[in-house]
Amino acid sequence: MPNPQTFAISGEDLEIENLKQQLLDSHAGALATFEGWVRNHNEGQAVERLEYSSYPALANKEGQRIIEEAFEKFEIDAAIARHRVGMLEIGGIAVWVGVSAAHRGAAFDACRYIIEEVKGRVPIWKKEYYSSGATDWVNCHQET
Amino acid sequence: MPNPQTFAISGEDLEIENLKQQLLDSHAGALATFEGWVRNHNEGQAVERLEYSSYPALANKEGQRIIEEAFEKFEIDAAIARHRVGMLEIGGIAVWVGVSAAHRGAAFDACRYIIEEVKGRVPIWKKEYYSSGATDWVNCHQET
Amino acid sequence: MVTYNIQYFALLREQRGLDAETVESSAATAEELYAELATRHGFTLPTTALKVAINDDFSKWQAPLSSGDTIVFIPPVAGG
Amino acid sequence: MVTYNIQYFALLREQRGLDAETVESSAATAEELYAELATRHGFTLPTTALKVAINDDFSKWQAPLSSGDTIVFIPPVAGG
Repeated sequence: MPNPQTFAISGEDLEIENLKQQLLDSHAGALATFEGWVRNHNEGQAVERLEYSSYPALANKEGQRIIEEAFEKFEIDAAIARHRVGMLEIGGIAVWVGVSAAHRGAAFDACRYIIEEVKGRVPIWKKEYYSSGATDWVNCHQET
Repeated sequence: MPNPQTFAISGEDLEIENLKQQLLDSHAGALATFEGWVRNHNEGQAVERLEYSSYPALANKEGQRIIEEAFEKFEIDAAIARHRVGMLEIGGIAVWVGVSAAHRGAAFDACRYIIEEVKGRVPIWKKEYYSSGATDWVNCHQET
Repeated sequence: MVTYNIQYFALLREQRGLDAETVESSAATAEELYAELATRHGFTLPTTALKVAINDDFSKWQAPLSSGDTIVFIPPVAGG
Repeated sequence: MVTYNIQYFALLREQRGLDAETVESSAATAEELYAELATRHGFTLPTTALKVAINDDFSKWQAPLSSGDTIVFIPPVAGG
């Protein structure tokens, strides 16, 4: 069963080795992980850094729901997801998901499910700072 | 392009942080990894430890081919795979695959492709040592 | 007229220039409330691009509001 | 009679009690060679469960052998 620490928004750098240790379990044979790093470009523009922000109360609740769904859908032993907020430089780790399971198929499927759903549903926003000096809220281009 | 170090059989513990660093590249936004650990049971028997052995000349060649195939099939930036040989205790890391890409779909697909193909094609064998004192070469039960 | 607590995030926070405010409104639903605030503050995002949360849970735009509710209009998410 | 170098791995190594040996044989293909060795040493795996490598590359069972070739019979793999 997921515990309350499975999903969290973090204002500090993610300590991935530490998170991985939490997934170690002698029953598990497979660990699938996903890391998202800040890229130096997006849609042709040179990105200098990124700022992530969140609506913490709902983000943590929704992230937790996603982990619970992963436990319902896939035969997994443990899952952890962390999303960084604050200012991040190029190469910084924005998101980490790790899933352990007895079999690799379930570990991959659940890991991918979690990152897809986190990206699609959890209220986290990304502001890009370009080399040109401009900034942009990603995905917010629609006009009324 | 893959370099000669992308696939290797290793007689020593895998240094995963070090391998991950090799995949860091400011162009990449996504890293998918897979780790296989020694489980404490298999098909109902309590496993004490495992011994992996390989046919090194062909294992390295076939592993390298698999990585090259992953580069042909998926839009990835870098890929590394390592398989441990020798005696491993419960919880020991037997195999590690990491793939970085601009987009997460390609990273997941390639990571999964590599581990599936390594398990299916690379001449590596596993001998299980059970709590009962018995041993068994996994997958070698067919009789002439 | 009833009182609503509004929290702003991301682009809406930038366009409003505030993290949060308390407003008096006769809006009965989140949809009506957003229309009112968008006109007043020049928000650029249409409701079709937004989601809404009432008291820290996702909600329908047409759900009736109660005085004292905390309402958050959620711009398109972009985590990861 | 020609000379072949045989390397053994995993279960076959255990059943043969040797890592490698040089054999004299009239077998013209890997299939014939395995049949001969399986009879002599009591190997339990059928060729349908094995693959074969000649000079460190996967090969067909019916490929003709040359004197001095290194042949490896590959038990079912079980990496990961």
